[in-house]
Amino acid sequence: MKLSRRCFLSFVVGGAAGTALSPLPWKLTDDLSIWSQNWSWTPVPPDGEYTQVNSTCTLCPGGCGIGIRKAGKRAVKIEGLAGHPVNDGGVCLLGLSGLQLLYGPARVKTPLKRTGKRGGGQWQAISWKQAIKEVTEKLKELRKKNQPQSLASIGPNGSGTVSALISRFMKAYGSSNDMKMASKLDSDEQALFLTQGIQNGMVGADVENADFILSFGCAVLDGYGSPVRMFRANSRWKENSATLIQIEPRQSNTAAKADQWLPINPGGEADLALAMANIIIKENLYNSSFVSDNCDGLNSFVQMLYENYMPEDAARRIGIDVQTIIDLAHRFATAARPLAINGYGKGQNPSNLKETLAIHALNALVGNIGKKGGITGLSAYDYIRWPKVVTDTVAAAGLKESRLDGAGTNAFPHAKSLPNRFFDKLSAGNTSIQALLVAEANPCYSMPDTAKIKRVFDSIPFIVSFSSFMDETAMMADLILPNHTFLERYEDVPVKAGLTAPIVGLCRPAVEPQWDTLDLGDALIRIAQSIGGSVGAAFPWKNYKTCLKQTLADQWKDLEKKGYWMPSQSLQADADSKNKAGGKSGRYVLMDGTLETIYMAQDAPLEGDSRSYSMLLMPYDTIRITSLQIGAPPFVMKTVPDTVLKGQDGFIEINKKEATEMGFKQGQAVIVTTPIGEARVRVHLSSGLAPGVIAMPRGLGHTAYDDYLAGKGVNINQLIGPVEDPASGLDTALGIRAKLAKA
Amino acid sequence: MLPFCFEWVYDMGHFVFHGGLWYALSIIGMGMTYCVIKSVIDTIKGGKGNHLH
Amino acid sequence: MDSALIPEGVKRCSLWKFLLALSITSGVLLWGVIAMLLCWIKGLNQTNMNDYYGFALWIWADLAVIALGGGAFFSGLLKYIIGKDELKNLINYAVLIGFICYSSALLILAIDVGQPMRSWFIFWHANIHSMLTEVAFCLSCYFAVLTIEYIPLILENRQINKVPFFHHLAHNMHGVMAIFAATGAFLSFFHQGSLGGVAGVLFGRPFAFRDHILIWPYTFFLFTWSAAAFGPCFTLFITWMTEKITRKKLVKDKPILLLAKISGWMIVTYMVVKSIDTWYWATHTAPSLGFNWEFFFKNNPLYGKTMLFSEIILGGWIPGLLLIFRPTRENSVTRTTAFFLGMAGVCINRWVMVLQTMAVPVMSFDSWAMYIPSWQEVATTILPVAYGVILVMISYRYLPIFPQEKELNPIEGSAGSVDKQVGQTPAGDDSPLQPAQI
Amino acid sequence: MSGNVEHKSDDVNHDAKEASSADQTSMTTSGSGSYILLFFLLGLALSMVAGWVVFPKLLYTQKKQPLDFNHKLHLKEVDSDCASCHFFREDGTFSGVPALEQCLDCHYEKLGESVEETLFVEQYVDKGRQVPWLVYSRQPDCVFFSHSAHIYGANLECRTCHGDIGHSESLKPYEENRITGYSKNIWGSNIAGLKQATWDRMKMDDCAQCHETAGIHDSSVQTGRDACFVCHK
Amino acid sequence: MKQEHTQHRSKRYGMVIDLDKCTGCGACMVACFSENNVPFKKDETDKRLSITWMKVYRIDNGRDFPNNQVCYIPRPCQHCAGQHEGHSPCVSVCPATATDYSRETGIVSQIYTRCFGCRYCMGACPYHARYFNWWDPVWPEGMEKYLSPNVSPRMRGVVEKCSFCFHRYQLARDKAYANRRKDVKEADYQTACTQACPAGAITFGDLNNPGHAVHQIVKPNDHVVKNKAGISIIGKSQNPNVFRMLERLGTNTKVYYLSSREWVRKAGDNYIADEKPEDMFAEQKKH
Repeated sequence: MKLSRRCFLSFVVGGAAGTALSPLPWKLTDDLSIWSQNWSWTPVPPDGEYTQVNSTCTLCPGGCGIGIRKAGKRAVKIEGLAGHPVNDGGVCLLGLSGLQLLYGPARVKTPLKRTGKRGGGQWQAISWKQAIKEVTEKLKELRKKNQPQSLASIGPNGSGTVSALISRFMKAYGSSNDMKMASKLDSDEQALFLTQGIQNGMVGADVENADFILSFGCAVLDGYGSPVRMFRANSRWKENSATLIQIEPRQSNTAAKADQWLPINPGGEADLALAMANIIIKENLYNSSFVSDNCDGLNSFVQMLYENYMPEDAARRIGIDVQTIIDLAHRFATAARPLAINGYGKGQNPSNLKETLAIHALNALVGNIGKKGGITGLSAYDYIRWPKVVTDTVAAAGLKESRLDGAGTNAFPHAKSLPNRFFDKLSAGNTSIQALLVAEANPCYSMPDTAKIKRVFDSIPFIVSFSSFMDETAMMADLILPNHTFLERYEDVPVKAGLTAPIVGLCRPAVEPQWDTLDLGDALIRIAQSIGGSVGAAFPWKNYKTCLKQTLADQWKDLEKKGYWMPSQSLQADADSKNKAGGKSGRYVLMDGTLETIYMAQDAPLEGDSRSYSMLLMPYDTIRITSLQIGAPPFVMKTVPDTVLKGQDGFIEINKKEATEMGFKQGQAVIVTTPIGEARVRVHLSSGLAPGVIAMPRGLGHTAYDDYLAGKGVNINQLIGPVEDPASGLDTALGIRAKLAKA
Repeated sequence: MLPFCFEWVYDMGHFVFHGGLWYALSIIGMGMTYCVIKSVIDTIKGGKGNHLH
Repeated sequence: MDSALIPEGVKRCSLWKFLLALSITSGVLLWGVIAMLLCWIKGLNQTNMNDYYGFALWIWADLAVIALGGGAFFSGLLKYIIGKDELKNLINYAVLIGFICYSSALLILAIDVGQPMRSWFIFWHANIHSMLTEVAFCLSCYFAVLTIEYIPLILENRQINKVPFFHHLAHNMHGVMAIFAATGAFLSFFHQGSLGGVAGVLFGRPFAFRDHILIWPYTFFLFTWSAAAFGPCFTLFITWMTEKITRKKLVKDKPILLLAKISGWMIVTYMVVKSIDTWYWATHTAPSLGFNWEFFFKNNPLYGKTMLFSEIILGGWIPGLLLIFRPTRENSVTRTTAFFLGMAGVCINRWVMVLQTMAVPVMSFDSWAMYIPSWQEVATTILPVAYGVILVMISYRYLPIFPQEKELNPIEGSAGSVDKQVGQTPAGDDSPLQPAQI
Repeated sequence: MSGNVEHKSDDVNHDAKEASSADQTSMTTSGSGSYILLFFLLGLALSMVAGWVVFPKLLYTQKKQPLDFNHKLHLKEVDSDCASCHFFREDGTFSGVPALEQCLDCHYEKLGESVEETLFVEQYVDKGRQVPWLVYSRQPDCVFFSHSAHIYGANLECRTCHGDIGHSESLKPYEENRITGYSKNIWGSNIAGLKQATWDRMKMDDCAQCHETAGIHDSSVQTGRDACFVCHK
Repeated sequence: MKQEHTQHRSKRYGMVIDLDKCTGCGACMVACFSENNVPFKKDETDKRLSITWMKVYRIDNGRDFPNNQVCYIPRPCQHCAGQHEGHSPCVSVCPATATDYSRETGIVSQIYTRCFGCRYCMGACPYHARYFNWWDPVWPEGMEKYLSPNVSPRMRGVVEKCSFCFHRYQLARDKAYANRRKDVKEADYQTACTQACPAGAITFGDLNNPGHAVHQIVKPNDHVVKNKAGISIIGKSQNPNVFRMLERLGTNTKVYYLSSREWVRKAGDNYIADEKPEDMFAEQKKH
């Protein structure tokens, strides 16, 4: 007993000594240390040759040049393209997070067919062959019933080949219900036609060279126009000591960085601009040579101003004192290169036509049309010259039916597409739409009164979405035919976002398609060809890339090499002259009959009565949250401040003093109620907001996409309804009356 | 900790700090070794240890 | 049943009572262990610490237990080096408390680091400029010393002591204990100090930052001093509690009063220095870095001037004075109050040096950061307390911790009567007090 | 211990008991002494064998390379040494183990009739699959190694770190450390970590040793040697 | 002296951020996230648990509507030199030498595999520039494909921070070697935030190199000056509009800020009562 215990102990001691003298403990420690430093579940990114693919970003209308850095076959980083005419190396946070969209969990990875209830999120993966077949069958059926006009489409507000292919498809198919999402470009286009007779026009603003910039609510530093270009312009203003004056009720980023922030009552932009015009003319500060040489209708314009826009009255309406307006008018008129720009926020929503005209008029008065540091009416150089669509009888009959939204009719002669009216009609009980194609748009999220839009979607029997991502609209679809993302496809990107010269960028694949997706163009071509007949004949291309190459013809090589193409001046002049309506060439109309009606019209009132809704709720745009059809990727969400979003709760901004008077504390939960709906939010007490105004960001409150975005905050479109601008027919709601109560 | 560690530098700081460490460790180590060895010897001798405490 | 293990000549409660108390405490311990495992397996996201509070409750608990455990090194220093032999009646318990405190501190540190498996890098890849390295060196060495000091106590258990080798080992270790104690005191001086240095060297944190003597900021010396001053308070307070719970006098008044007196003088001298330091910091250091001292005690829900008052006056000067004046020292109520206040004072000091340092905004546009620990943090902080109680219970029951116990509580009859005694107060238990059996 | 009188008498008692038991054991001591030594040596020997022989066998698992590559043969066929396949790119980065595309420069059609060639063509070339080479010199992800700095900058030869693999006719098995997942070549074939040649080990200390010899070792404030970011990422 | 010798040949990479131009758009933050494999969680709204090597602070002048003024301050790691070069608040306290200061570049490094997560450095950093991996980083399935091979992804339980995109310096050096150049060109080594900033507000380069733009803007003082409190200030800017954050503490950062607004410059540091930034060196100026 004793012996064995002692021997055992001695054995153990010997063993311990031997172990210590062997490499075992030391090597084991070292290896364990290495193991603990390199956990096998921590990803090790594989290395590879570093290459770069130059392309164009299509996540917003800005058209920035991007370089996609690759390691082997993987895209590892997106960077701004140095030397690119739009952004010269700079890039915004959304562009930088593009790879999260490409590789992200919200991708629709294969064609899907709805199996459960609509919107229920139950899908069956199907092949492309079957997907095309299902769409074709449905569409053929409608044509067979001689109802091609019961097909509608909602597409992006763009002018490239993709948008054109959709329109072409609709035309060949025989429906005029070809909707494009509305934006500031629509109101600009109408204003350009009314003042300068330019068709298909776009406003170019030479912001870089201006030295006194009056921004009427434009989110210059939050994604207005081509965002990076605006940032660069701002830096240039700082270098050149130019003055930026921001006019809006909320201290946005732009207001914060502006030299002067002028908070006015919401909707007072036209009043302010016209009151300034009044002063400028009265004090003879306007550019008389330009006005007399180029402008028509000065006298009646002046008369209208004197009757309706005296500074005192305007001051009262917009909530600032007269002297401020007078000073502003003086400074504007006497600046070397003044510039007034308009479009609320990022310009994703159309502006009131009166306001647009007023601000254009302000520019005209200082002779700022087509000049360095001024605004220019450009007509888009249309390089898309496809053979005319030959329609068959079914299509011809269908096309005779008028558009549901009334665009182009007598009521709205200059409007091209009025999606808000389209949905209003359907919501009011019109059941003529039997099938809907949605591409590169997310109306179920981004159009006001989302509950209404969703009801409309519910009532449409057949909906096809071409979305790359499982967004709110795709959720409502019967079939999803997923498009490649912008990093996997070719596309021409004509940039219309306020540039002074037109640029067409080339978006091209940086990586192989990651999933079983198909380019939207290819999908359309295949659908058309499988419908056959005249529809198929209108799409003679083998695939979208061929179509694109043929369309761009001579420019293709240039595009491939440089990544962008700037139509030459002669081409531009050619386009300009073609688009100018007869008799108005080179003239600027300050006033005529049409304009007078617009100027004299009462502003459409905001929804809700001021007695039960004491406050005004305004959406605001911030570059930290994407608000167009693309949902914010995780990196973008990561930059959202905790005064905008905390946990899943969104915040509403309210004037600090006012909130204190109402008994609200920072972060307190409240219920915001509008005539459209209500939502639970938390308050953020702000020193940068006019009393009586409350503000919420656009872009939150998604119900689709992934866990990194869905369910966070409140979609302000649930609370806001459309306000139709009687002059343009466009929805120009800039807010809604609202009230706050403790939750 | 030891002169062949990557971080080791022959300077005052290392002499002082590691000197202190090794000094303490060796006192502890030697003290314990002494106790154990002496106890072993005492045990073998037949446990006639003094108990004058 | 376990009478064979119980030291001779003392009475202990019945085994079932002991086991009941043990299981209740073990329940608390288990709760802490679960929290600890959660932290190890799922990571530190289980805590409410964040990037502003990299150091929080745990580091405070570490600093606090080490300060309170300072009684071990200081009484060791007094007994073995200075030669206050009277303290031999307290030293065992001081060593046990110290051992508990230091092992707890090491355990908490092992939970606190993000990669416990690599924590040995602090030794292997040591950066000697870091106060934390110094802490780690001295802390672990001193823990080794405390273990060495605790081992003979274990070996004196009746049964263990029967083994000749252990008997001799205990004896021999006692023989060289002075050397260990001296080494321990030296080490303790440094790690108590370097724990102070941890805060004092943070020149990016004006609340904690102090000027230096050589490489050591003033907090280095203040921490050592305060641990020496307040550590004995804790030892004495726990002794008092043990006496209350066991309903026995375990240590004679003389060693207690002696240590209380020394502690009192240490506290008072510490408070003089601490007050000067605070004054100098408030009028020189902080303003030179752009801060009005009042800034650190405003605009936040917790850290007001009351905190400063509590630390310096309530938890500093008052216990110090109570302990140096004979009448209040000899009155057990005021004395114990002084111990308690002193402990509270040093805990507040450690708290503010860690958590207020983290809370104070340094960039002009930053804001105060407040923090509430998660249950996992609280549980893992209570874990060592439960562990300590258990170790005290076991040690008290089976080891001759208090040499004077037998003398103070003579048992009528033979040693065999221990078995018969039923209804005794459980040792080290915090269950309701039972009638004393003396 | 205590100064208690009672206690003292206890001890005496105790000692007496102990002495007797000690006497008993001492009878066996001389006999068991040799056994004790024997068991000690047995323990020592067994653990030494376990540590030096068994442990290394258990620590590494042998993996076969997907193809048996003949470096010697290739070296004869190409123009510019190792760099023919393991080349630098224009940006100064190093290509490492060639991708299939590089192999295809020559192997666009089957070259020869060897088994390996057939395997290569059938399994990889025809299927367009990359060859999953097991790289002996693969370092952890935290390591940044600049081949440019060592080849262009320091004019080192490949063999300084990689040894004579360029002249091998056959690929040795890849021995993977079961714990770390890295090749045995990083630690070296000698389990004690001793090295004879510069290429025997590729641990941080080996890098540091060479850097020290080369005299580039003082950019770190903390260590007075190379700053961490020289070799880490 | 050795110090002088190394200073002569060494670089001091640094940054100047023009706060007049900075619009707070957040591109720098995202550029950094995507360049450096920064992880993200489903909820990133608790900013004290959100890893943002580059973080944009929003500060205001504290006045009420309509006199409120706002400025954005991007804050990368400040790469402090401390009282003597390399004595950064964090480097000096790291017990395991996981963070280091390079004399060659002036960059404060962080080695994730060495760090064992004691977080002392985070407590030491007054800029909150250091972040702890409270969670194991998890990328949604498929998203790990975009991870850059140039930056090692971190594991749970370690501290990370801005490295001035040091891997870009490594790549630039590779490029220089390949072109048989000794030196890295200014344009070859630019941080991801600098490159991305749409406003062009960030300038990055070698503060020791008079040819570099950053040097020309900052005009750092070659001599170490002492402020009123006796704290050594290395590389004090001689541009009146340039300031550093918490310069008074003697952290001696290499990230400079430029603002034409006085209240912004004053917000960079703490001042008691009626102190003014220009008072800090009053005595020096007299000499």
